[in-house]
Amino acid sequence: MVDGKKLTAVLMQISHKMTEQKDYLTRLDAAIGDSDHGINMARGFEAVEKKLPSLADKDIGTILKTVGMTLVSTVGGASGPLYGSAFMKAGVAMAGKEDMDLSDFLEAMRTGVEAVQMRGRAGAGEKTMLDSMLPAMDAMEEEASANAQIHTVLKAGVIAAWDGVEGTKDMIATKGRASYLGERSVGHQDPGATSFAYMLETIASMF
Amino acid sequence: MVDGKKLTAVLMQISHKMTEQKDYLTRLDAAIGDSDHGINMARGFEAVEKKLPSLADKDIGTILKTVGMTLVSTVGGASGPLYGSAFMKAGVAMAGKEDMDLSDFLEAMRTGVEAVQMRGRAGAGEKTMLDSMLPAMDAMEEEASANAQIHTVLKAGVIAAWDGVEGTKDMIATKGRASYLGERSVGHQDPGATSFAYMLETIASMF
Amino acid sequence: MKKFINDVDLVEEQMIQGMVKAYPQYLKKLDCGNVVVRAAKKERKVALVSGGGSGHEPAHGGFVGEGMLDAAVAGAVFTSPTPDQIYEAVKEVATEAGVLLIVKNYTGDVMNFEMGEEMAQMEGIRVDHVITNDDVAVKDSLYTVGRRGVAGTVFVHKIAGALAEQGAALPEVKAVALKVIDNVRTMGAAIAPCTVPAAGNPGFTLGENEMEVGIGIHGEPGTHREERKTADETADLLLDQILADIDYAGSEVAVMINGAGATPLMELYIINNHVADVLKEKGIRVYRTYVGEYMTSIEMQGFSISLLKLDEQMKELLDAKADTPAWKEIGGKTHG
Amino acid sequence: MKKFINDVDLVEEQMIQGMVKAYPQYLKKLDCGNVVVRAAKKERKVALVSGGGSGHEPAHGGFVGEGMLDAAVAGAVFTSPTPDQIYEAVKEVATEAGVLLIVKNYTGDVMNFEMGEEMAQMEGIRVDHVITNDDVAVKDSLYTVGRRGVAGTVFVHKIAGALAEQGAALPEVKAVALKVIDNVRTMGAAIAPCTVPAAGNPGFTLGENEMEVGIGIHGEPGTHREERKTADETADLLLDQILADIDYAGSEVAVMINGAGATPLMELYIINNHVADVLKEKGIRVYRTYVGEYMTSIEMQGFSISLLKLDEQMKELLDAKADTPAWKEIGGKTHG
Ligand SMILES: Nc1ncnc2c1ncn2[C@@H]1O[C@H](COP(=O)(O)OP(=O)(O)O)[C@@H](O)[C@H]1O
Ligand SMILES: Nc1ncnc2c1ncn2[C@@H]1O[C@H](COP(=O)(O)OP(=O)(O)O)[C@@H](O)[C@H]1O
Ligand SMILES: [Mg+2]
Ligand SMILES: [Mg+2]
Ligand SMILES: [Mg+2]
Ligand SMILES: [Mg+2]
Repeated sequence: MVDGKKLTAVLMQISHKMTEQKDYLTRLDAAIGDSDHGINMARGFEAVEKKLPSLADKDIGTILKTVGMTLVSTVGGASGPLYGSAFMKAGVAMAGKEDMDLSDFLEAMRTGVEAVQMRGRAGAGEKTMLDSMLPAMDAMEEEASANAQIHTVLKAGVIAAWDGVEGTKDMIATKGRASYLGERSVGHQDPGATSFAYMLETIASMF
Repeated sequence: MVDGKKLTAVLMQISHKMTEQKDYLTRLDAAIGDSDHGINMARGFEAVEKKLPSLADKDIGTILKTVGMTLVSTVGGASGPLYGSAFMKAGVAMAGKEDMDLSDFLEAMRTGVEAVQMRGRAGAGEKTMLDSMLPAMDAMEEEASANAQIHTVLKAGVIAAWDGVEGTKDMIATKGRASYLGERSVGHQDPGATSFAYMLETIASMF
Repeated sequence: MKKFINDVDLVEEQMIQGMVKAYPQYLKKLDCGNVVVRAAKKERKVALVSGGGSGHEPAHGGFVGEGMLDAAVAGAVFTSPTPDQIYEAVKEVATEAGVLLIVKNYTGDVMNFEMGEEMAQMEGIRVDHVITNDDVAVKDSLYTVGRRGVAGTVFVHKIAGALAEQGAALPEVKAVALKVIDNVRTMGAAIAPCTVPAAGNPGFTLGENEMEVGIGIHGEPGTHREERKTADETADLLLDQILADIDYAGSEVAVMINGAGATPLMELYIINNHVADVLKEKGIRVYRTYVGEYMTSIEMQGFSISLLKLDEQMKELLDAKADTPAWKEIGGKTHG
Repeated sequence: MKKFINDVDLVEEQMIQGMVKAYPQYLKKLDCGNVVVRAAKKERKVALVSGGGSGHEPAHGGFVGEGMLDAAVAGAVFTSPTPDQIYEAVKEVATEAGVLLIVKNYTGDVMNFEMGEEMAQMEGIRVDHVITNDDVAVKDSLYTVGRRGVAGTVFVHKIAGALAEQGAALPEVKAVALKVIDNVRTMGAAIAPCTVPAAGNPGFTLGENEMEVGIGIHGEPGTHREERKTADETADLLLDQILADIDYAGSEVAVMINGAGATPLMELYIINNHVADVLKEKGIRVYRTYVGEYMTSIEMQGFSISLLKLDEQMKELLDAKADTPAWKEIGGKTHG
């Protein structure tokens, strides 16, 4: 289903999406954070983009691990270690694989989301990227267990991710920088949850 | 003509005028200086005002010297030593006098203006207070030599002073802080020339 | 956005370069990113490493030198540095006595320094860390990530740095760092925001009569907004919360009035005039006062007040010799 | 006008009080107005007295202490102090070795210091003065009052202060002050004005794409206005005029990048990055660089560059021990 070439193509599109949404994500972060989430993500994926040409013929595990390490070493802030760990751990789960099928993809994703939970010591409802990641995972796994096609699975994930993003508006942040605002964080959507929804949306658009 | 009581009454009115024109003089100074001429003059004459009650029964020389010393020790900047020296030297010229007639008044004034010239090492046409002082002096002395009444003499002085103020607009400053602006000082009226015109106008209004 | 810069993407790099070129007698830059270390490595002492996002100048590079830090790691503006940068810094300054990381409590900083520490430990380097959290604007509770580390962090650099310079062992240096952390509290307010160069717009906007209270040091809005007050009233507001947090009664303190970047010294002195009066009235003795820019937020117009409750050890270490670009103490003699 | 103040009429007094309360180990305030002297009078040396309007913090009070000034006299914001204040300062610090006044070249400052000097001389005190005039923005000519004294004045405080501390006689101290004045040149630019508190409005206004070039230190407009440029281009503009004024070729210099009050250190470092490169390219060796706030204009957003051409004596005195609130040198050893 997905080989190294396809995966690097998807990553390229994600990078473009991050650059495209850089200002928007930064504006979201200005409201409840420190005005840098879009800048951070764009910087990280720009670095990833530079590595992609040399990765297309590598196995899935290597590609994901390299992406993770690149994000860790270029993004900084909270999102760097979180997204970085997610890709790195997903890479470990896919070590040696030349090809990913749907269940591999879901396993990689789940491993990545768990890595975010571990690294950030956060759970659902804390107004973080997990609030789009977790519902998206659940929705995708549910569709997959009903034997849906990849396209349908991803579509369900995207819808759940954006619902999750919408849901962050009502939450009081208790993790990350937005938590310092307390009640003042209510009414604003979480930048990290938003960047994840864009990522998944980009993936879905390619299947 | 003018005894200590009258002189202190005149000085009280000058003080009120400086407070009234404080913001205007400061705005003039903002354009070509450092936004403080009105503040400086108001501060100085406020201090003078506090001393006036105890001065009304003193001789003219003592009153003028005290005003000068008070201005020197409270105004600072360029205008403090200049107006201060003017009053101090005028006081020396009037030493011991219980009463001033018109010629005394003109002598005191001329002495004061000369003190400004000496202290500031400036002459006519340099866009300073001298550009209202010097024409006013000349006009008053001319009227006086034609045996005009004090009221007429002062009126001529006031007209010449304001003409002089108007004239400073066309001048390039070559003395004081405005000189740093070079050609940029053209088009703006000199704050010190303006404060002097207000002073003389206040004096004239009381005769 | 009116700034004296050349290119928003070159801000951090040119800033660090400009700092190192200004102070070659103190500083050296590593090739791998914005890491600044002492011009001459000091062996046989615990090495202190700190850092965080850029935008806090003179922190943290300005505190690298004798009696304070051994290395400072700078991320992008207001963004924690990355683990590999932190690892490179640690590797460069590490001695057999070990390395202590001084980390401000932010999710990003904590995670990145944690990962950097793990990388160094994997190389067999002895590393430990402390996390500063002096900001009383943020309530410490089970449901938050705890208080932020702000300007009080600089007292940790100074005091732990002095003890490390004397040759104390890692556990002792860590212990004194933790003692400072336990005894320092800070709170800040701002009347005008700052602009992250790459973002181009200020993080928030304020009306003529508004101020943000409980600001952090990353240009983020504070815990709440209220009507602007006089200098004295604003200082009271902050002092009240600081003094309510730990018991300073009868103690001796160090005071830091820290400018956020665009607040003139004139205003900081006016604030200190009142802070000194209030402390005197409350019977809290001021041992030392530091007024100036220590931990800024680019060009934010604001300030913070820090109070450090002192004991004899901290007093001595505070006055010990320091020779860095941004904090110097003659040492050797005690004033007054 | 958004400032942390209490009352526009109390700004100067509360500022000086706050400064003295912050640094009682260095400073003492006289009762007669805003005069600050060393906490402990130093006998048997030439006493240095400087000052000017308030609004230049840390100048001048911040430079009072060992190795620099003995007294600083502060007038109202941007207004020269009065002769009697200057006289009181001189009287307080005078020793049999005499007193040197360091005066910046402004009509008001010169006249007031002149009168204060006359008053002190009438009391039999030995007093002399030097007038600083480092600003190359203003052309020195028969038809003007000459160049202004700006940030370079602080080098005079440091170098003459160090020589005076060593016990040199008045003519020697004056001679070295004049040597610094002869060899230092400065120029500045601003992208946002400042507001004199009692005036309530800024001295000028600037559009998003404008800057004032050739500014003084009293919030006044510069010699001209032009389109805003990058940090590097602005630095070039100023450097060009400085380098054209005296011949620095092949010499060793001290560089001061002085912030006007609201310019963050980040930007000052970025400016220094370029200044250092240009000087290197021109073969002018940088002996020391000082980046920070030395002579400000309240909250003006701007900076100035000063270049002091050094000889061996000035180098040694620049590095000599200084212990003041705003300039400290460890002394005793030379770096690098
Ligand atoms: N503990 C955490 N767990 C999961 N996600 C987190 C956590 N803390 C922060 N985040 C996410 O990180 C995003 C902010 O990332 P970014 O702005 O790049 O970093 P920083 O907050 O350090 O400036 C938040 O919007 C949130 O989604
Ligand atoms: N050398 C001089 N001779 C006469 N008047 C002068 C001289 N220099 C300045 N002035 C006057 O002083 C005025 C400015 O006074 P003020 O603003 O109070 O002092 P400063 O310039 O020190 O801020 C100018 O408008 C000018 O009229
Ligand atoms: Mg952020
Ligand atoms: Mg003026
Ligand atoms: Mg950040
Ligand atoms: Mg003035």
